Amino acid sequence: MEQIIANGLYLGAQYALIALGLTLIFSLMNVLNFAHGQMYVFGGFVTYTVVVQLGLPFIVGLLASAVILAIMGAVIEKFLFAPVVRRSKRDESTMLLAAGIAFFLDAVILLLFGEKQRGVPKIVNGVFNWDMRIIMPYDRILIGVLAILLIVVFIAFMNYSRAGRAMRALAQDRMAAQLMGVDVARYSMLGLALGAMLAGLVGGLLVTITGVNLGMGGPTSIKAFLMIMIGGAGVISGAIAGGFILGMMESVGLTVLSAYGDITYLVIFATLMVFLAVRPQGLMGKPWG
Amino acid sequence: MHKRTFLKLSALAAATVLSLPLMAYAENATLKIGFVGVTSGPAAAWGISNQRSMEARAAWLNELGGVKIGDKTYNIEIVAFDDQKDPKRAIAGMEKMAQDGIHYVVGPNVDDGAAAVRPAAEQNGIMYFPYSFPKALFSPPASNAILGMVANYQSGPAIYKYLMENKGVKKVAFVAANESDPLSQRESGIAAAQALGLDVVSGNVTYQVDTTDFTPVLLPVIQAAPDLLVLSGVSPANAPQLIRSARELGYEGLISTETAQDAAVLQEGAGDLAEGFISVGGASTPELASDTMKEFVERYTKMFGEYNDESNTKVYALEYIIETLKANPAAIDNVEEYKKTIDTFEAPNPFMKGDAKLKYVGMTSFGQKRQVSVPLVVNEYKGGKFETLFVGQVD
Amino acid sequence: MTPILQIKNITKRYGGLTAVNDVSFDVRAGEILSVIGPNGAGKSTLFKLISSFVPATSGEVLFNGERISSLAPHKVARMGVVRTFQETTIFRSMTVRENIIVSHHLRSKASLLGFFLGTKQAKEDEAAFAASADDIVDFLGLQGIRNELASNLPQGHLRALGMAIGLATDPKVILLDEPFAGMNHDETMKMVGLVRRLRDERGVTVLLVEHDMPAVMKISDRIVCINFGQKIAEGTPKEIRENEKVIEAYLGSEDAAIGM
Amino acid sequence: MKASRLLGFSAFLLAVFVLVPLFIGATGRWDFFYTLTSVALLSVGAAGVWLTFYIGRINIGQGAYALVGGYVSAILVTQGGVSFWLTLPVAGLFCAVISILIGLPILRLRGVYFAMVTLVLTEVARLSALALPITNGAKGITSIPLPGELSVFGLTIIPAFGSLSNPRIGFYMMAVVLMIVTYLVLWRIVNSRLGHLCRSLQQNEELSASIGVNTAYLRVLAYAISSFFGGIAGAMFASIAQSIYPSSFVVADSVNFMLYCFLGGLGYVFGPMLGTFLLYFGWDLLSIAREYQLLIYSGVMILLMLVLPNGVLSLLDKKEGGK
Repeated sequence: MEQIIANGLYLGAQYALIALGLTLIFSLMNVLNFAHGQMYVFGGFVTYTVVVQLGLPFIVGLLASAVILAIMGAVIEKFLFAPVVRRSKRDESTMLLAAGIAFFLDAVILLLFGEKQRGVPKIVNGVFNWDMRIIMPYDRILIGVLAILLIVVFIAFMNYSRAGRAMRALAQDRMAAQLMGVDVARYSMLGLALGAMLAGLVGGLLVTITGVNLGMGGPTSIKAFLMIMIGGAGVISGAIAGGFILGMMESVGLTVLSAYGDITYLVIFATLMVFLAVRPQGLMGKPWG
Repeated sequence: MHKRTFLKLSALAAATVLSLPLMAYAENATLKIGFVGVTSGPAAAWGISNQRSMEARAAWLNELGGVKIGDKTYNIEIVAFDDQKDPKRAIAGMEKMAQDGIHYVVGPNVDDGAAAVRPAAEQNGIMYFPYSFPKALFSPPASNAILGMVANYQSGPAIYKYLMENKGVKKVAFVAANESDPLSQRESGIAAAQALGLDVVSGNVTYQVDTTDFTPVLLPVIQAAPDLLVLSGVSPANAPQLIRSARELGYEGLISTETAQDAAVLQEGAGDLAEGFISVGGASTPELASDTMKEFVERYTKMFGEYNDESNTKVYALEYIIETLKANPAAIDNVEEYKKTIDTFEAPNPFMKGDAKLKYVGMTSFGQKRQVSVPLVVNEYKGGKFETLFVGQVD
Repeated sequence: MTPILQIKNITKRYGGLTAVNDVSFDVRAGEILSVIGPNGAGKSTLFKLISSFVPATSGEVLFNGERISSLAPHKVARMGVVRTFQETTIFRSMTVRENIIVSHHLRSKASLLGFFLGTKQAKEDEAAFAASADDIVDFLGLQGIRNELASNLPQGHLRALGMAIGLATDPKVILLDEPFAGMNHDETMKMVGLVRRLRDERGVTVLLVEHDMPAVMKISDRIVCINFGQKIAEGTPKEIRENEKVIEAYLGSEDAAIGM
Repeated sequence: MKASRLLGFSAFLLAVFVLVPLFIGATGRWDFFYTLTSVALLSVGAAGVWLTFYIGRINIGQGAYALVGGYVSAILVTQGGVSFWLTLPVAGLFCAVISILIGLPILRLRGVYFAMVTLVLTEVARLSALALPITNGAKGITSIPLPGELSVFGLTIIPAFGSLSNPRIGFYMMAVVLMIVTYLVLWRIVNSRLGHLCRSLQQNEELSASIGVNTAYLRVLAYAISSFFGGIAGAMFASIAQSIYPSSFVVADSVNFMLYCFLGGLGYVFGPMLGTFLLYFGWDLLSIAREYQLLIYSGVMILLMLVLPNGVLSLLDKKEGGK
């Protein structure tokens, strides 16, 4: 039992961090960022390159991932999303753009980093073992704690910094924020940069544990979509809740349903569908986003 | 600005395409061999290692002056098609091969693609070498597919038997991704284990291929306390993570798989925890590799920057095609001739030390010879490299 | 004669909050009745309750003696009780005429399959809709903007278009949501005339929810005033003007509308 | 107007039934038959997605119905010995019925919420196909016979495909006929009252209800028609590949269907057809770019979106709406 909860918490922390970036982008631009998973993968590869190929410390790799992804996010917003949002008749049109960016990043990742699974060797050795009740390797604990720390920093940033507050105002009511004098273009760009940076940071963190390969992007995006749907799209607390809930669902589901094996994920997904049909706004979202 | 980047890229691409024929030696005719498989997206690793091993070998043969088939000398050209792991695309790829006048195609890499291209291959007179195991593809009435490697229902029993006898394995557990290929392989693996009298203590735990934390997946499996954990049809991306999670959960038994793996990937992903991991590989371990194999690995590494151990098993299909055509030049544009040659064909295996032979097998499994005979090399991961555990034969 | 619309003890609670509390009144056929009240008095909730866009917690709404609360909105519309929305609620990417034609849906005799196949009945229907739409365009004086895209219209025209959409459904009772909001004096007077003609020439009973006191006083046959979700007064404009509770309600709130 | 439309339609028929086969015969590009067959069938599925867009819903679940349709046809043919030609409409109807059951609850959702649920639906369909006994699980259904003869009162309308010297042409003709019928239906829907009501739904559901439109019914109706298209497209594919696997239609396919609609243009009936053609054919043509294929493909896609955010067909109305 303790093990299941510990697993769920660890999974939840990393999921929540991915979902945060996605929900931030969604709330600011009403764009479902199909390329989020690819950004995460890109971040992982950057850290890998810096740490394994260049032999620099892990923290440098993480910082490199954060910076490169932030720049990538800003560029994507400024030169791609902003013009398309301005000129298209329907909001959804950005989905094609986002999907195109996802494919493009896939191609770039393949060309730059190759097709192989990559991994950064363990940064901490050893396994925490509490009387066989909770078994958790130290590096996982470290990454889990780092993830939670990042979440806390992010929330603090959104609540107490000027930029964070401006972005929240923007997310709540674009029109009103504009009237209040918030520089919409600037903060949209900052928001996407921040969202992409978070994705890159998670990639950098997880590359030491799960490794990274170019196939992880698409499925990661979809999982992140699920999380923000569970919690409520565009709501920060919702993204965190969604991340932890999906983590717990997988952890509990896999244990409870393991006797039935093959249907575990079928049950998880079917439950999600029913949940969303009954409560479309998720746990904490506004109806209809 | 974007337009300019785009133009640059297109120019680059066009240049690449145009320069390819120039590299070929002008005096020889060209023999095109096809490859239809996945070289982009999530499963790109499978197809890319495949395509590259073919390209590396072809470039080498061409450098040596080409291949003499009958009284003509050919340069080998590899025509590749990316099917994106989509069976519908794979059919298009097969049609494209037919369009290019190609009769010998390596791929596809997965079950659904291999099944889907069958009608197209048969209608167009193409022999193809899929890396997928369903017996229906290779058993009569089907006759155009040749299994390019050792199937898991052949390697599985051999591995389990060896481990039973040498390591005292009694209880075995299986985990598989919830996708067609791994699940089919798990099913035949369980059947084989039971036939050997092993106790299957866990056989229905599955995982999504995009899993980032395997601890919850493996927890119930480890609790069943097996002596041997079989990772059915595991992809090279998932293998290190599974191994690592199992070890971190305190599992001390053996771990094995029937698919090919890459040592570097295991090293990076699982480090020391991968020690003793058992997988099926080609013939590039030092004990077995011939000089040709060693040179192949060198050339591959030079051409593409980094070798992939998965290519060991995948270098064979091209070799078989070329050698069989040499044995019967009439088959060059007639697969019926090729089929006739299959039953009697035999040639030395250049990639292995000793007097190993290239020949077609599969009578036991398929009732006809529709499988290439490659050594069943079972490897053990030790200190960042593979070592040969034992070598078997498939008939 | 039974009233065309009866609102009986209708109540709506959101969680612990009571938005509308036990309100009852009747609407007589052929009259113009206005519901007034200060900001946040529960007017718009009441409006949604009557048009059955939100379900009532208790109480009911009867149309010609038949219960319509808790029916699906399109069924209420089908019976002849039709609401209009504030100006943003139109079909934005259709022209004015298309807006009106599509809103004739309730009058179609052919089935959807009939329309798909283009049966004789369907063609007759379409012709009839087109004619009626032109009729409505003329009635509301929208000739000049007939083929204008709705999203390009100025506010005043949007209001008229909203009314045209309502008219197209051939309603017995039309519910107007703040028809004068944001209008200047001239526009308001024009709208007042329009609403009158709606009743006089088309025989439609009008129930409107409004803020603008002078306009309401001018147009209404009777007025219902609510505050804090409760009905505090009902009567002719004259009675309402002199009603202590109403004056108190408006003075108590910061609503400046009463003075204008 | 009417005459020019008729002329255009005849020209299209001439092109697909006569010119394309002639062109292929002349150039010897026989592989185009399958490519064009795919385009035709995928555009049938995309037509369905487009219709759900038309009522204002983003549908990323068409792959699920294509998969279900493929399985229904495959199971009926292999286990029930039913003629393929009968299974084709049955597959469509089966999908329509399922979509009604699923649609009733989920069609109340809007925007990304609906999109996400349909995305999950695709994965649910795949996992169900893996888990259910009737689908033969992971092993899929293989060796499905080619379509047999279709005859009415002893008169052969379609010959058995197995007897054709080149079944590719048979499938091509069949796929094109399906595509033309689908788009005629779609065109008729959009230009009849049904389409006007769908548009009213897309633009404002509350208002639509208040003018007396049974919005719930209309949504489910549109979704059922959409799923019907998905089902028959899937059934045809299963027949061409003579096999079906749980992974025959996956999330990527669902996303592609949606992209075809976007690229062609959401405001144009023939948008999804053009979008399918451009994206699918484009990928094939780009195979000469080898490892840069995906890079160029996605680059062009992004570029198109930048230049024509409302779809390629918005080129047509550039003149009037120049603001």
